[in-house]
Amino acid sequence: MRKHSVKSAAIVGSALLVLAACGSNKDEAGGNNGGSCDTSKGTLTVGVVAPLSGNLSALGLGIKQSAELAVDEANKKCTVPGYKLTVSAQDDEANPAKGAQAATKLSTDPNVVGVVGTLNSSVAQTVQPILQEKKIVQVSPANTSPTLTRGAEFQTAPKRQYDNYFRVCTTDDLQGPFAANYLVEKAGKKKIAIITDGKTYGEGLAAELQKQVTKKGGEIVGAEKVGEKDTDFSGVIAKIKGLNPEAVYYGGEYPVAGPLSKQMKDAGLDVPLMGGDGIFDGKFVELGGKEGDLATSVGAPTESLATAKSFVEAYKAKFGKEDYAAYGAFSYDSANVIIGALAKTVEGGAWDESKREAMLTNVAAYSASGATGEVKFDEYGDSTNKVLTVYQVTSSAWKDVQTGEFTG
Amino acid sequence: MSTVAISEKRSALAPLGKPLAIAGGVLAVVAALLPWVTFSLNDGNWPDKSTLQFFDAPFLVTGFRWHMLLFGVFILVAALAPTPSRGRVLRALGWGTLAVSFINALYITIKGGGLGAITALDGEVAFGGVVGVVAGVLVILASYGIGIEPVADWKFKVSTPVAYLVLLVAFGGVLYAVAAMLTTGGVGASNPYAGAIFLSFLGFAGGVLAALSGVGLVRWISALSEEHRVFSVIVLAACALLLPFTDAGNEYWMTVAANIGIYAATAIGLNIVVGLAGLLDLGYVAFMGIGALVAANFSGAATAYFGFSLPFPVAAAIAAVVAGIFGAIVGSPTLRVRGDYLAIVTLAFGEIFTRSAQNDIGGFTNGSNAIPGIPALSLFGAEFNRSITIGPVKLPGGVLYYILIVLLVAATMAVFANLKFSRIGRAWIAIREDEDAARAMGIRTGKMKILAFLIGAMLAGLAGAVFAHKNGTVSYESFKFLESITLLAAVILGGMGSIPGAVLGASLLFVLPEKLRDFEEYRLMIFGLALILIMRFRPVGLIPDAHRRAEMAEKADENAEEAHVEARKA
Amino acid sequence: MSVLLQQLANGVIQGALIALIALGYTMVYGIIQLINFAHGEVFMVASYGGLATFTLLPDDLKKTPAVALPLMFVGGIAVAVLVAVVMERFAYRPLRGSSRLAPLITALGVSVFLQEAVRVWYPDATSNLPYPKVFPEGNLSLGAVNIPWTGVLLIVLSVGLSIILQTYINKSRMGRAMRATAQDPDTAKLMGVNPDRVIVLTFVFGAVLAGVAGVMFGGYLNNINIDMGFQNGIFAFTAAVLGGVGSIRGAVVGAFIIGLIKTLSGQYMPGGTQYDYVWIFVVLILVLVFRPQGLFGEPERVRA
Amino acid sequence: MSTPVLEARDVSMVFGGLKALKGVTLTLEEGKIVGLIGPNGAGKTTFFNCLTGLYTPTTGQVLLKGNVLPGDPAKVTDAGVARTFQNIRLFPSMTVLENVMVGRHVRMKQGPLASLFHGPAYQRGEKAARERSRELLAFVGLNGVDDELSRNLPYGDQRRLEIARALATDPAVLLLDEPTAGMNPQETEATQQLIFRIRETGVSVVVIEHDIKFIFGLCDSVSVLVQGELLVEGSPAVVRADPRVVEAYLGKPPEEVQHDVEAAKGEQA
Repeated sequence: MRKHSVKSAAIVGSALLVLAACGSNKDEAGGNNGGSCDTSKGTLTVGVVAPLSGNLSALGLGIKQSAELAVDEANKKCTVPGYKLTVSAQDDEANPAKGAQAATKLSTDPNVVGVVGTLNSSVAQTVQPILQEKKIVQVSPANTSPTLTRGAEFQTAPKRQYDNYFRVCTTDDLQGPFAANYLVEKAGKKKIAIITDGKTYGEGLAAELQKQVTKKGGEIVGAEKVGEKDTDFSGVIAKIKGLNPEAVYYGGEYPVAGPLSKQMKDAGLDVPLMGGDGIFDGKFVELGGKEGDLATSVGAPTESLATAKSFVEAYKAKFGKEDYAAYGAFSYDSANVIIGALAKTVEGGAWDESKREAMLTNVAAYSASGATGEVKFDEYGDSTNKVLTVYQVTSSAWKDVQTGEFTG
Repeated sequence: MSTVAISEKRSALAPLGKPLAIAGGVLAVVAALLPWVTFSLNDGNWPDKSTLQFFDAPFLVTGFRWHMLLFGVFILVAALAPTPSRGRVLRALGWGTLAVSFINALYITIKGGGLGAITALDGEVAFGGVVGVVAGVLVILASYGIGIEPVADWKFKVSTPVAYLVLLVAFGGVLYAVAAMLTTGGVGASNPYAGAIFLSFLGFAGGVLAALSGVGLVRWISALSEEHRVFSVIVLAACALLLPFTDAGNEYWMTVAANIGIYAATAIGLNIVVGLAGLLDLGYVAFMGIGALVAANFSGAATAYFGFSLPFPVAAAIAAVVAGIFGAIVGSPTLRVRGDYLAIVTLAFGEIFTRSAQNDIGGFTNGSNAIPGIPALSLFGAEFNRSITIGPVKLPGGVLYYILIVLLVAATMAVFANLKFSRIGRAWIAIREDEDAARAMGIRTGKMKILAFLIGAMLAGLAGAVFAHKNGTVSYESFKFLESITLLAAVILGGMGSIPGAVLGASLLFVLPEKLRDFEEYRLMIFGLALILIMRFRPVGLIPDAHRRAEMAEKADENAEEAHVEARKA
Repeated sequence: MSVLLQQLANGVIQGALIALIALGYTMVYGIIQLINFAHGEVFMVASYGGLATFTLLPDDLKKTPAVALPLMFVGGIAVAVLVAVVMERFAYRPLRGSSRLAPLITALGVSVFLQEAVRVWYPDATSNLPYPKVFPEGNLSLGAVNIPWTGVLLIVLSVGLSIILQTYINKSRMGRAMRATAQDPDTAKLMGVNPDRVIVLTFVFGAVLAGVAGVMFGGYLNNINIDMGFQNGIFAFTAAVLGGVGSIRGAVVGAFIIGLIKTLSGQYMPGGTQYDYVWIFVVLILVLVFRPQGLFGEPERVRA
Repeated sequence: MSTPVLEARDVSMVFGGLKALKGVTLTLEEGKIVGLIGPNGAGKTTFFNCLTGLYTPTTGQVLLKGNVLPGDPAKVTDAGVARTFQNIRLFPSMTVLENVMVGRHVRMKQGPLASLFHGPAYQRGEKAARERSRELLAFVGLNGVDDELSRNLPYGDQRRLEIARALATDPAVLLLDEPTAGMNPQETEATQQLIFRIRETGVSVVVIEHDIKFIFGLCDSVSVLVQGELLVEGSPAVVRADPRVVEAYLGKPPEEVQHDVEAAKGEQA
């Protein structure tokens, strides 16, 4: 509250100064709000498409706010000379049709320079073609389905799907097998049970894991599904328990994974639960994630990355708490990709819609060190950052136990 | 109780009615010319030159201040000229003035950091908002002083050509209002004030509409349009097809309008089941999903079940038939199950559908990966999602979908209307009203109910087929319980059994969220609250079916009578 | 064998939870023929009410389960009752006597509203929240079958409260008034029963049970989320319909059947846990087709 | 002997352990009016429901012109038995004309497709139905109220509308359930005349009524039902004279009986 009034006082003060400088408040030529950067060329917009209402909104809000953080920083640092940047966040309600509408809305605005999003791969499927039509670059912080970049036959005959689509996160076909290797080879768990939440992310991840486990000589003893709104997993656990697995792999996100892990333990199934980056979140432990549970996440451990730490600190300073959720850092990087490419695109010139082509080239050539490690794209638009880390819950916190690249 | 309170207020305010109204009108005009905000806001100027100095450019008044100016003039006219049901008109205008002033002042206050932004506290003078609010309150008080008479009933008849002219002008006005509503606040994502501007515009439009309705014009025109039904429908369809040529004719609004149309067509189908036959269906969107899945599987998309593609009309027909078959199956327990129990059966079916689709049942749904990459429709080589150019006119992308969907909605409306006024429609309504009596009239109620489900599901399946191609992806996530509820709400909000009602309901439920994206966090909450309030204050819906309208009028008469009696007692 | 027994136990516990919610549905439906969709949200709100109570407690009380737990129940029930009474008074009562659909839509609106209100206004409610550990820990082990003590408590509370409720409705003056209103509101009114009071009381009873269920839910499963109301509400309503709407015994039996179907079909039916919901609804539809009034419902008399 | 239009043979109805009807037999000759009387709870309505197909008799049969009636009210109506209800059951938010046109439902043949496309044949059928409905409204004496909502009609008119609606199904037999309940003497008289006129059109009529005077003035034959059993059957004169009837009605002479019945009705309402 206090912060707010200080901020407003600052706004009021600076505005009054500007008005005083003009000598009268009749001056309607606007846009200059007293910042120190030159913003004479106007305002450009970074779009965000993510679920901002409904039950995935925690993840969506993390994406939105992290993008806002990146844009704020860029405005302060005058990253894009001559322009002020804003974020326009559109709710997709995790619904493909709503996502299409949100994307169309952004695509009709000539000042939109790029879009961060989406959370759900299924929504991405409707957003991709709409943005491609207008050659608007899309950088996803969270879509993990390999088909989005490399098509349905992504393993045998990869083919770039949309030249405007990039992502900074890892894909199921890397993360799943990486986890499988760890489970089977390093941890020596041969009998693995799979539980998924039935959504694109978890299903894709689990399917890729399953292939690799079998390849490495492990055994999938059972595959079960829980409802995405379920809270009582006793039935699934009892069933899995009868199969005597040595580990359980969960394809899904932490709101289900945490309680699932706890209920497993309570029911006497005390084997580690492993998941992907969707469960790599402090909340997982809070919600019941037990000692010894495992998760994979993209990039090297945060502690070893100065960029990651500074993101966390800046986020906390801006929003007061660390609710950037699972994809905040990726979203921050995504926004920075767009901003960085934009700076290069408008260097010495002005923005107009015809520059979108150049944006695509500049994003494809983008390379920098972000909050999640190296940010760079391969010929399909996937992140080249194939470094993955396995984390384990130790003393109620995630601790890295293995970092490396998936090599097959 | 409340009537007594009003009558007391009336006695106190009665002599002041006219002076108060005049004062309010003058104040509204003044407010329009006053500055509203003391400085330029963080995101740029509060729109439309609201920091303009006192009186220095009265002809540059635009945006919400133009609305205020109009309100002021209208109020003065209504107060001074002989106006039918003057109190009612003034009340509407007063509320409109209040709403516009309040919304703008509130937004400035919140965004600008306190009351300083709209007063003189910060050294500059900006009293526009305060004066506007006062003006609104004065006019509302004045209206109660004058007294709220019933809506005037215009008796005079006009010749057919004149009637046609009036209808043309009226529907033209509707078209203009719709286009203005869609485009207000800017089309793209750049205007940071879009949400507030839109709300302010709604305040203006609502006030004017209520005033026109109070003066009796709306009732007169709707009576005229019922008299010349065919002409009205043609003009209305023409207006709908003209929308792409207005300011709203851009890709975004074409997409939104097309989606609205798809849901409106579905809602009309649901209206057969709920509004005519009186059967509550809580899983209706599943039929749309089935239609979409069938069309997707025949579309030639990479992950479709069938490796070939069928021409769209054939695929759409199959989609409708398959959805219809499922409709009949779901409806079949109605042979034995009554009323609310049926609702739970439909709900169960909806849940079974989403669950099965999520699990890729039979390989038809591609599970959680959905079926992406459904090709856009095309006709003579023109892809429906591209923009097209006809001579000098460039039409936005998606306009062909829009036209297709307008035709779809028109066709669905025709189906609904024809069925409603037929032997079968009467049987449905009879079942809704009294099932035992309907059976005693020889109506095979079970058969009729299944028929309602079947036809409703077919319409939904057809809409689903268009949906699949329009959106390019079919995922179970588009057909969840909340969508069923939204559809049901559209039917009930618009008015059960009423055809324009379903379209209006669908439009509101899908346009408002689009316009209120600024408030996205509260969207669903507002949706819930709106459902409660509508049921509380207008349970028959916005455009009730003629029969129900009569019902409502009856009730209003009763209320008026009671109020009369009570007043006399007091 | 032990898996079967374990699944039976799991099913019974889930049934006990659903039963507590189902009673609220069945009573309200019995009295005013309204599917009170928002009842599931009352249960959800109660759970958050219990959690809020705990959060507000001073630290030393947080560590004494003997004090904290009862207070959480009080808090949860209080919130549930408040919400239910406000909802009845301002959302449903004005609609009494209007069409059958109007209150149903209102109920859906209340449901969406409550869910969103908690999500927006309760701190961090956008994601699951952990529930405090003030409940008895550990398991009751019967051979190979493990039943958490919270589950045992849930069963005891559920069965106990429904017996008390049944007795109250059968024996007390107010209970008679409720039954009379359910059967014929006009006649009951003539007999001096105040229908408004009876209806409010029905909502209150339902809310108390939902309050108990809400807090126990958190205790048994350690975490709560805003969707729990909808999901369990649907099950509970299904249970009420299965047992015969209006019947207390029916609701309880229906709830246990649903709990058992869910766990057993997940274990033994083709498709496994992917389709456990589907089986619940399939059974429901079959029961309704072959016994439309539900297991314990009165056969519907033809009005003529 | 000619086949009677409607014949109930030895109809019994058991609910749970309760025997509501015990072997009731009733015969209706073509062009006659039969009255059915009996004290409250005698099983009149149950018997009526057996005749209309709402209940299927536990034992026994109901025959229309020698054919067994199906156990479904809709099919019974189709076969030619129409009814009215004791407590009026109109379609309240349909107009008067629409109510009667619903009655024509079973005699119209337009299927879903015709209803969808409104072809010329459909238009003809619809027009015919509308005309027939107007005729019937005129026949029962309801003029100039075609477009009123049926719920807005006065009570007596609602009863007449119900009769018009039943006649619209072109029945061979019309079953009237307390057609004069709640009517004043003038209206009762008018109803009696209406029923006579209905008989003149060739429709046979069964009437349930509490008003014994009305029944005796109206019917060609009267059956008395007491505790589920047929007590007496015969012409009004015979029934009136039968001591068992008097006894069944609380052992009082007919005038007082009627008074009692009226009083009982008042309590019921």
